[in-house]
Amino acid sequence: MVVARSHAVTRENVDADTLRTLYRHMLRSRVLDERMWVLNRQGRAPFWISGIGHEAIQVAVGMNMEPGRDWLAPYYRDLALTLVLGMTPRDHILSVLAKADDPNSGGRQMPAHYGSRAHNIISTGSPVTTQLLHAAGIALAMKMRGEDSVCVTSIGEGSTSGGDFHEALNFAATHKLAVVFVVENNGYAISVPVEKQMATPNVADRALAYGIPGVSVDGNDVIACYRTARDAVQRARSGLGPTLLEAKLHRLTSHSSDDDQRRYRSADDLAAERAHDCLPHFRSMLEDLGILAPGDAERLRLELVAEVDEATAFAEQAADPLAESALLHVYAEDD
Amino acid sequence: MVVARSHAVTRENVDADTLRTLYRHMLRSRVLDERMWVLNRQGRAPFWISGIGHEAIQVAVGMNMEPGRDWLAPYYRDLALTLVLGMTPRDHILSVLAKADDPNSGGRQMPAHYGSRAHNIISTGSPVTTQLLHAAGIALAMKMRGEDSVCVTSIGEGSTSGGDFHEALNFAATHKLAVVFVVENNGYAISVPVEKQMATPNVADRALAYGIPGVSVDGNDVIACYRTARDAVQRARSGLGPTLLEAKLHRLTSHSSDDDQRRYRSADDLAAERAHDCLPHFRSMLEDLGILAPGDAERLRLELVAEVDEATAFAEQAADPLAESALLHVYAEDD
Amino acid sequence: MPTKSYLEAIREGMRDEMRRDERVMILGEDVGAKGGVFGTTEGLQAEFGEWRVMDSPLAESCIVGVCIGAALYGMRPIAEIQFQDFILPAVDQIVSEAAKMRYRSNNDWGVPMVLRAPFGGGVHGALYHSQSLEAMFCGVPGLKVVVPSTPYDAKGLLISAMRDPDPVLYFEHKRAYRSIKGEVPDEEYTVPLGSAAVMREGRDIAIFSFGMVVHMALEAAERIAADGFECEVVDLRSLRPLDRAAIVSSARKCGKVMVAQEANLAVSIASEVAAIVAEECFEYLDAPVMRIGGPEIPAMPFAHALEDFYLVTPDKLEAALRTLAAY
Amino acid sequence: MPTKSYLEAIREGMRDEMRRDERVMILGEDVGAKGGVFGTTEGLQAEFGEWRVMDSPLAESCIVGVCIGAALYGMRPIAEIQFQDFILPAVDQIVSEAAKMRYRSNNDWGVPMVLRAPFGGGVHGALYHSQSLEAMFCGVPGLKVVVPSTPYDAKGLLISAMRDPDPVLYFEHKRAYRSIKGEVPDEEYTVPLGSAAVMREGRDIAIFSFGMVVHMALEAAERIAADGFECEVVDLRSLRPLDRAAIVSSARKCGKVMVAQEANLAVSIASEVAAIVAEECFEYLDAPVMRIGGPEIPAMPFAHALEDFYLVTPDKLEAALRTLAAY
Ligand SMILES: Cc1ncc(C[n+]2csc(CCOP(=O)(O)OP(=O)(O)O)c2C)c(N)n1
Ligand SMILES: Cc1ncc(C[n+]2csc(CCOP(=O)(O)OP(=O)(O)O)c2C)c(N)n1
Ligand SMILES: [Mg+2]
Ligand SMILES: [Mg+2]
Repeated sequence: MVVARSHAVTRENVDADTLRTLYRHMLRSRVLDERMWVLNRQGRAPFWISGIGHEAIQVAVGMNMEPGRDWLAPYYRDLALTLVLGMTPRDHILSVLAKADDPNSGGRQMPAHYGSRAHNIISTGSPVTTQLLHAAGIALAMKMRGEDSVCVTSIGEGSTSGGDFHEALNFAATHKLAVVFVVENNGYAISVPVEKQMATPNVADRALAYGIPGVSVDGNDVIACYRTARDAVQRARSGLGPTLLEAKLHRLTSHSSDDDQRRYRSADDLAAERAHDCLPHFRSMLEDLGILAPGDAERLRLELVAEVDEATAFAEQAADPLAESALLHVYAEDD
Repeated sequence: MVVARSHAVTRENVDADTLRTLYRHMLRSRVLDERMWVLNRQGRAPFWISGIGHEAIQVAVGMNMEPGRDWLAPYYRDLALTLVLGMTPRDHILSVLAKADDPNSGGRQMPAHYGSRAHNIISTGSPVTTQLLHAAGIALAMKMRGEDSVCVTSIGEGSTSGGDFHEALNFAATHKLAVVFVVENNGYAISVPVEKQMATPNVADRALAYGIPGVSVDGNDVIACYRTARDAVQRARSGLGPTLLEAKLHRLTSHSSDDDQRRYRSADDLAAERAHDCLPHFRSMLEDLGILAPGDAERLRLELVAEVDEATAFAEQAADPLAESALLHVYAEDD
Repeated sequence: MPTKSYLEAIREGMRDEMRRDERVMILGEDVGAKGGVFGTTEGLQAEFGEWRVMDSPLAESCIVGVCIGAALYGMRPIAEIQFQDFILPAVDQIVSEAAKMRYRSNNDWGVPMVLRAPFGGGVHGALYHSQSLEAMFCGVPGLKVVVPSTPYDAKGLLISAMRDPDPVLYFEHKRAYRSIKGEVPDEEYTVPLGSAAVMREGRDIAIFSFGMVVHMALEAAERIAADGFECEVVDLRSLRPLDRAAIVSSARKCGKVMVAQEANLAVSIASEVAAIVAEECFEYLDAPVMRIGGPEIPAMPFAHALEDFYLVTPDKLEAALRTLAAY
Repeated sequence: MPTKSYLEAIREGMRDEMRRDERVMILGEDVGAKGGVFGTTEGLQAEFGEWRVMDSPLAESCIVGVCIGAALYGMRPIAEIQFQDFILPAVDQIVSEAAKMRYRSNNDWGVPMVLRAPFGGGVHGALYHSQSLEAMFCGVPGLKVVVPSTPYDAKGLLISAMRDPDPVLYFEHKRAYRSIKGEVPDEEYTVPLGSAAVMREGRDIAIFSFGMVVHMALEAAERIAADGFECEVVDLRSLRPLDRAAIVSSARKCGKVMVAQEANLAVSIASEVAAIVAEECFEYLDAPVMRIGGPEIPAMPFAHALEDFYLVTPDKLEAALRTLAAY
């Protein structure tokens, strides 16, 4: 188990353009995510489950993937990751409002159940952990075809307790498949703290069981995330097999719009966590480095809010699915 | 991961009586097991699945358990272990002949599906790996009651690829339960070699994922097995939590009476393996040390054969289950 | 008698039995500090401690397998599955292990375990928080399956389940939790497993259902009673075993039979009830058996219009009853 | 036409399709050097290599989950489960994932996968190598389920399954492997999914069955034909979807209906067929529907006498047919 942290040397390895792009992606996801909460509180969206606090690792991973070539088997917090791969605020607001043109599921699934063939993002359901085996199968097919594409899959730390986690890592390791297993460790599975989930301090330790590298990275440090993700993706692409990449971060919201974490976490704990938000931390760093000029961040924010406003307006006018369309697409013959 | 091997010092730690008892148990199981094959080849028993080659670790573990206090969740190769805990050749020949008085299942299950409430051996079915979770549950109940009993469970190396393995070790480790997980690693799951099963050289490495000790021992070396089992049981009993104990050994028969391993293994490989048989190795050692006098081993063998002869005769005369009894014991109300 | 919600009745059943029998324990995701995602176990960890009300890892096979082991050792565990949809990773432990333990050991071992799980839709839970998967278990010998529709039965059946020597699956309709209220004695009492309940007597059409659909059937029955058709509404309550005698008796008496459920119909409880009627009531029937349930689609979608399309409603039942009455 | 065994027909179906379509691959326990525990994949690894015919780890959820992923990427995987009894750890991947992928993605993704598993008893396989678990899957929208009873159908249905864009469970009766032989063309051909086959025409009693029981039904039908009762024997072949039109047509024609299967009856294929008949044939029936199957016990025991007690046989069917004929 290796602990990766960004430091001056690393920063120099990532150019200013990349840093700006990372920041833009993180902020874009944050702005959209905040809008989702607003739509939920306004009663316009019955459900939301958020990626706020998880953006750094997602953007870092996404920026190291090749769209159109690499594949993703995501989980429900991966809003930022899907955006980096090319999905749009429109796509996701269509989904949160359960509109017919929602590309994830046509309004059939809960929001944040991502999927888009156009972006090589496989469809995800609600049962956790199953997608890791799909990622192994995708990478098996890539290998059988002699391709050097990579399949990324992600999961929460709680979900690594399920049997499919073990079966997937074992299979991918045994056949040296090009999978990057990303664990977004926010310390909680709904209300269950990680200490009741497992006995080891790091999910990355679980890699040792499979003879693959396990890396634990500070998920609030986007540069460390970027570098670690780059290594893992490169390792996979060059045929060296899977990596278990854990990012330690914070779920800066309740589990979902149906949850109230104040019921099971102290106010102090929640306040302390807020201080670790990856986004302001990264913004100050970029401003200190002069990569963002004064006012840049705010301009960017306004631009992104405008995009989300437009997407909201678009989605609100979009059509609902027709009742009888519920019967379609059980089997391919339906078409 | 610790590799344990017996050596002179160790031998001195195990007294002569214990060594003789270990040998007797191993030979008793071997004699009975060989009889099962004979009954199968004679067409009197439709099925047998053998523990030949697995005796050393089983006897070593069994001798470190306290009958009447510790519990066992076994698997189908554990003939020797059940004998150490008090089951008898009669019990098992009744089972292989599917007799009504078979204490394992009343002739309902295949042979080698062990179980006996009288001996704290829980009933085992055919689906592999499930019993590890039962062991965790038993140990949880022991802990909740404040007892310092231990639950041993065993499994083949192939079966450690199943999700229940992960879920059981994770749960037992998280709650520091008194479980000893014994892996009888014979290198094959039916025809599938361990290299196609997992990427690590030792199953014991899997312990690292759970923050518990993993020990790999030469399963042909009964003294090393004994010492290692003693440590693991003591550790569990004293509240320090589970151990993953792997014994590397050989399946000196085909997978079962329905299999012919010559179809997937070379003659050389099979011959080489025979040379590692734990039993003659242990016998020579005991004879060299003067713990067995010349002729002792052969006298013992004849005595055990006589016991098995008697058990065979007894079981053959026992009643078959009545057809209508098939309807009994679906639910407790049946009684 | 005091009035309580379906959810309160469930919680009270667990609490009372845990006070009475210290072997009873609960293992499940978020059952501790959070009190479950619906609040069914609220306050129980505070009263009984972290061991008897234990947050499990996120692993359903673990929840059930550990409970089986604890039951073998003499505990009386309640395994809580957060949503019935997530029972599927535990199917091997339920069907291969819990259901077969007594039989395969020739009565040497038994698994006195209750598995609780909320099921059913109409709460915008979409494909994986709305399913009615009971059919998958009601064909499995060795299991018992109950579904209460009223707070009274919720408590009484749960206490029976906790005292039963064999594994009982106890499925709670999540839409009933707060919407269904009724009289529930403060004292302990049991409702026997294996028996149906006639909720409304009638002579024209026998309606068999369970869970939330019972309430819809009662409403639809009231509506057509205005036109002189008297329905007998039977709450099956116990889905395994089915109360064959009660089914046959109401079906023969009425001569017309409707079976209504939320799940899709193929190979379901409705199929089994219809088959029993076809076997046993041939000489008494005045019309074809009618089955009402969800469409043959994988599950209930999220969007309002799609969810409504899926669900059985009093309106749909009423229309079907009128067709059947007119046959 | 050459005569082949049921097992040879299955192997030939896989081999031919693997030669024709390089996307087809097999993943399962012992499918490689050993050729499967029954020999169904014998020789295939030698011909197609270790990747296309791959020994999986001992993990059924892995087998199915990996095949789903490969199918999403464009392969045409065959997942082999060594015994149908061991499909249970994979139920979540089958029911939550494979079955719902197309629906939940609004037709964006599909899972063209075949899952093969041997089922059924009469081979001294005891509780866990004899079960008939089809009912668990035949109520699941998104899945297709087929069970061939003849070598001809075994090959033809398997080729159809491999070419189908959706997940197909293909259940093989293990007792048929070597005992059932029949004519099988060397060429490729398909038998459509979703259609039943009339194996014997008759006008008095319609017998619906599948798998090995079809052969017993044919034998029992021959025996009572001697006394002038002509049974129509229908091999359902496709258990999801059932061929409703074929069921209704034979049931209406005969007026008396028997459904016979190896599994226990509660919430089973027999229930569904009986329910369809009860819905659609009310005005044509001359007798109660009769269901014949295994007893309501967890599974088939090992001891001869117990296994025989469990199994449906031509004798048992004949006796039941005589009762039904006399009604
Ligand atoms: C198999 C399964 N069991 C239970 C659930 C209910 N559930 C949804 S999310 C969740 C917690 C997941 O925690 P974690 O894996 O840590 O991810 P996080 O939400 O913290 O990102 C649970 C229990 C589920 N979706 N699937
Ligand atoms: C869940 C499940 N899948 C498949 C099988 C069939 N099966 C029985 S034993 C076995 C191999 C077990 O190998 P291993 O765990 O190494 O134990 P060994 O037999 O070598 O002692 C298999 C595949 C089974 N019993 N259970
Ligand atoms: Mg988490
Ligand atoms: Mg092995």
